[in-house]
Amino acid sequence: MVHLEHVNLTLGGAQALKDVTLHVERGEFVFLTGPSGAGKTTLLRVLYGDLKPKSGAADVAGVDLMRLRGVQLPELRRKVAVVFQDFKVLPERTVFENIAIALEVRGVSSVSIDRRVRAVIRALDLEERSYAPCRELSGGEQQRVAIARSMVVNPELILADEPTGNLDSDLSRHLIELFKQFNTYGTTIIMATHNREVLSWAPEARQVHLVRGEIKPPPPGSPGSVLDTKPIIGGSL
Amino acid sequence: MVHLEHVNLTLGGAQALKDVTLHVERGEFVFLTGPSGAGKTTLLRVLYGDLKPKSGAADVAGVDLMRLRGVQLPELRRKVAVVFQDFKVLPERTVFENIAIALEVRGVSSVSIDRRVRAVIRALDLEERSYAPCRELSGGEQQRVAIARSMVVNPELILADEPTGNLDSDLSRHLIELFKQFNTYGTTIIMATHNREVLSWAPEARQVHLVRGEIKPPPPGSPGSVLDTKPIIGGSL
Amino acid sequence: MSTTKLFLRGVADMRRFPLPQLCTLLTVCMVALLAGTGLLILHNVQTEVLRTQAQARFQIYWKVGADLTAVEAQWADLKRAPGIAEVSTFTPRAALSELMRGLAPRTSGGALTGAEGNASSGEDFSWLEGDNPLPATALVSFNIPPDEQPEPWMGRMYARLKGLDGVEQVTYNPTQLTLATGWIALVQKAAWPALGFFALVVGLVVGNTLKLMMLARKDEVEILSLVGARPWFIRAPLFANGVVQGLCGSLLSLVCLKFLQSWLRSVLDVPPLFLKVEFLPLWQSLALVLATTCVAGLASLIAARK
Amino acid sequence: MSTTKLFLRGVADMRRFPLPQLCTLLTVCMVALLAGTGLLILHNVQTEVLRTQAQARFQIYWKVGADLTAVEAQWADLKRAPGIAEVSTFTPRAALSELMRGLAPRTSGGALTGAEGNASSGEDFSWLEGDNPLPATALVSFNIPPDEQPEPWMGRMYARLKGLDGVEQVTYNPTQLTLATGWIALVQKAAWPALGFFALVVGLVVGNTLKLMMLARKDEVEILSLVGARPWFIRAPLFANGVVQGLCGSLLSLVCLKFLQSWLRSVLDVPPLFLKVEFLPLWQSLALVLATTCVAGLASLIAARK
Ligand SMILES: Nc1ncnc2c1ncn2[C@@H]1O[C@H](COP(=O)(O)OP(=O)(O)OP(=O)(O)O)[C@@H](O)[C@H]1O
Ligand SMILES: Nc1ncnc2c1ncn2[C@@H]1O[C@H](COP(=O)(O)OP(=O)(O)OP(=O)(O)O)[C@@H](O)[C@H]1O
Ligand SMILES: [Mg+2]
Ligand SMILES: [Mg+2]
Repeated sequence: MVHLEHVNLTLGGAQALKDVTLHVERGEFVFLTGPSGAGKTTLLRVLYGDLKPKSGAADVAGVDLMRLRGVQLPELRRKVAVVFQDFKVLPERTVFENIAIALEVRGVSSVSIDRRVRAVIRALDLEERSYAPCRELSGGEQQRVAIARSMVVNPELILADEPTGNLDSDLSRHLIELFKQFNTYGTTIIMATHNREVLSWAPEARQVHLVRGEIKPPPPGSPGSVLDTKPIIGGSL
Repeated sequence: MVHLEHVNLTLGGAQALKDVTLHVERGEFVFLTGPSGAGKTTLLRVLYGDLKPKSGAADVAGVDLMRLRGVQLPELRRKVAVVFQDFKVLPERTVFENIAIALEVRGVSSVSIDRRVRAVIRALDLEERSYAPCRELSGGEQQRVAIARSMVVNPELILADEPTGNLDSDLSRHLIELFKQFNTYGTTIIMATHNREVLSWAPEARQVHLVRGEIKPPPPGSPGSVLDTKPIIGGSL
Repeated sequence: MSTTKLFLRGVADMRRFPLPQLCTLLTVCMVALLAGTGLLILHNVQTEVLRTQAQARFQIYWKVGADLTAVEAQWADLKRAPGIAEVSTFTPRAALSELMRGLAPRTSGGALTGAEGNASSGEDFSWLEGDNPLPATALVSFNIPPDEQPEPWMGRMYARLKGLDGVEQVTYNPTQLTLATGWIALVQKAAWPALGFFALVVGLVVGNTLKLMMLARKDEVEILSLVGARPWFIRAPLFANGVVQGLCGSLLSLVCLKFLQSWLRSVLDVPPLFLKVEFLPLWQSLALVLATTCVAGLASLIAARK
Repeated sequence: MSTTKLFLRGVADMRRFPLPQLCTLLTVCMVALLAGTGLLILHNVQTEVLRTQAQARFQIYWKVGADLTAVEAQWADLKRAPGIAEVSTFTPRAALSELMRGLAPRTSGGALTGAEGNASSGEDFSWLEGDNPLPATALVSFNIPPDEQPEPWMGRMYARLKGLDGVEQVTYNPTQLTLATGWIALVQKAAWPALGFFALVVGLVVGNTLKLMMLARKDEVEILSLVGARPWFIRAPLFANGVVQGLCGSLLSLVCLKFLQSWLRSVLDVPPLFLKVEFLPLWQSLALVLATTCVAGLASLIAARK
């Protein structure tokens, strides 16, 4: 699903990604960890075609990111759904509209949109706020809308950037269960997170640890590293 | 410092705060907890004069919120510094400018601005990014800018809304230590948080638990409730 | 989602920034109104000039003391000549009194005012009536046939009139023609820069507004692109917005222009001007609407690209 | 932070949206240019009309056969009379030839064209020279003293001229005055709606742009207010921005207007028009700049409020 080989990237003069090699197979569940400013978001942005690596080879869901051209970008983004760290919901649109938009751009019929949006709204406990504009939502509610928007399209790959930052323990746990469920149906999931609790809820997931743009072995004390049973692929260890 | 008596507030037809009575004395450290959508942000917005209660009595730092008039609002906001859940940094301005702005509006001399801004930038480990525009910062870096902006003005009261949502454990812990330091110098702190770890790092702090706009006793399992030694003031328990 | 649906969504989205939309609509309307006013002036000047240009005036002097009955018979013939537009005839006596009027203080408004002025100041030239040395004269205007070159045609007509019985002299003014040609050249010289200028203003106003509207909505555009929308999905609603702005604005401006024209007519169709300000012909009205709509649509497309 | 500093910050901030700022500047410039063109036309028409209005023309007819030497002495006196603007004198012979020209085909351009036309078609009225019945005449123009009411003053002057030795009749044309007054009324009737319209367009364009600029920067305004900025701290930079826009735009428009005026003069100061298009007087230029700047500043203040 994701194949990065020796990817380098500079942002504003500094090297944001250094020789990153990462392979994620279809159906894997991967946690991306690392201190603040390590390059987690940058790596995810590369994966959804928002940033182009300076060098290396990159392929996501069969799309060659190094040769990405105008028309291919929408194609890539229809296969890959993203939960952004800063949510990126439309403040003036309702919860329903914000979630439906991901289906509308894919040309789904409105009957089907209605059914599918209602289902994710229920799954994320947003039913009460369905028709409220997103600007009137609490932080956690907005985050759930962003998550719902990524889930509603049934993508091949979900990239989730710190999706539990504004959720309490119970909701976070529920969310991880949802992601795991998607995962068992074949969706590949890459989730950046700081939260040690979250890592412990998905012990079967692989942990990829970034430090200053480089993939490193996870620190020994972290739950992920203790529970991680798969070898860390790539990185300069 | 904060005196709310039977405060009620409706937002979009729903009762967002129900009969909230809360007293916080100068120099206290208070955690505001509760599930997503409980009204934590709403309560903080009342405290910095962004929302006006429908009924009840409210007084913050000597300003009567029920009779807040145009000219008093800037006065209130010079005494109360806020860390917003969605950061609210200016994306086009540099880290330095974003922090300095809080001093500029107070008419601080530029020499003094320079000194004080550098100090908080150092305290929050943002030195490397001082002159980068905020749009180029990672989520955690932006959050630290927002925190730095609230600390730099040496306010009487800091309202922090989920300030560790995008920070890893180490940074979160460091932040809580900083807040505790401010607190010992006399700054009152009210912090909304979901993070149980954070609660455990400041065991001496009082926990105020909100559920659907009402103050309730904290759930028995939570670290706050276990460690809280002070009685919960107000609320309809 | 079908293009029609996207367009409808664009129109529906206009409610979201009602004030800027209204402002823009008004601005477009006003700029289109300015362009329309320019066209109106142009059209009316053109009409006036073309009417003048197509006519040739000859002044015919008969011999002094010629037989008035014969001359009057010739006048009657002239009035029936093909292509004739206007004939004014003067007996020697009428000519003298007309001449005296011509010398009286006159404003730039022309002979008509002079005549009025004399009437109002109650002049009386009877004291001049002695031995009248003036000949019978006629002022004849012809419509130049559209398939003829004006200059040679006038030369031939001059020869024909000169050949009439008892005619002493014929004068005509070729510079009048030059003048008309000069006017047209002037109008054309001024028209293109002026219309270009108006188009530039329309483009700038609409483009700038839509660009800023884009800026205010850039989050929305970014998010649409991030969830996989194709460029057209993002641009179609904006394009619809621009087109609707252009269309409504220019239609509204036509309504305003109609009022302006009625007002101008009521103001200008009085002595001494008697200018009948006409409304734009249909094709020009349509061109105005079409041009404004196109400029607005184009500007919105440009504004919608990154 | 001092107000000066805030203003400077506002000006420095203009770099942040360079394209919309440039667009707005151009739009302001163009709308101010339109207003300036309106003023230019108005000013020139007004100058023309005022020149005509302030003068009174009298046509003096001496008795037929009056002694020409005595008459010529009177003419010399007339030329030295106070307030005299122009004297044209005609001996009977000159009058006849002038009169014949007056009857010749003439365009709306006036007597001048007629004269030219005659010259070019090589007319010759010597065949008319018989027993000349015409009197000596003079066409006299006075500047009406500015502290006098025109109508009674003309009546008195009429009586004085009528009383001159050997004068048979004096005519003057009060309607000329009426006409001038009518022109002024017309200009004034049209001027205020037109200028109001221009001001509205300026206001809409600048206001709309700044409003949208505000919309694009509303986060900034919100954050400033949240960290405790007083309203003036937020508005001063925007106000400075608006004022700079208005000032630069209108100054630029004056430069453009100067070019337009030079071009118009080169186009219009040719036969048969001879219109010397003048530039706006200093106070009108300043008024244009001031008005645009004020409207822009005001619009920015309005745009800056919630
Ligand atoms: N557009 C940019 N230009 C320059 N530098 C950038 C840009 N975007 C990010 N950076 C820098 O690159 C580094 C990595 O940023 P990134 O957002 O990937 O961090 P992160 O791992 O997601 O951190 P966090 O956990 O705080 O969100 C940071 O130091 C950041 O300041
Ligand atoms: N402007 C508004 N209009 C209507 N309803 C609102 C508005 N703002 C917030 N709400 C609703 O009020 C409730 C409380 O919101 P609030 O933001 O205070 O929650 P919170 O406790 O901060 O939650 P979170 O932990 O998710 O940030 C939510 O259900 C929210 O949808
Ligand atoms: Mg990040
Ligand atoms: Mg909140």
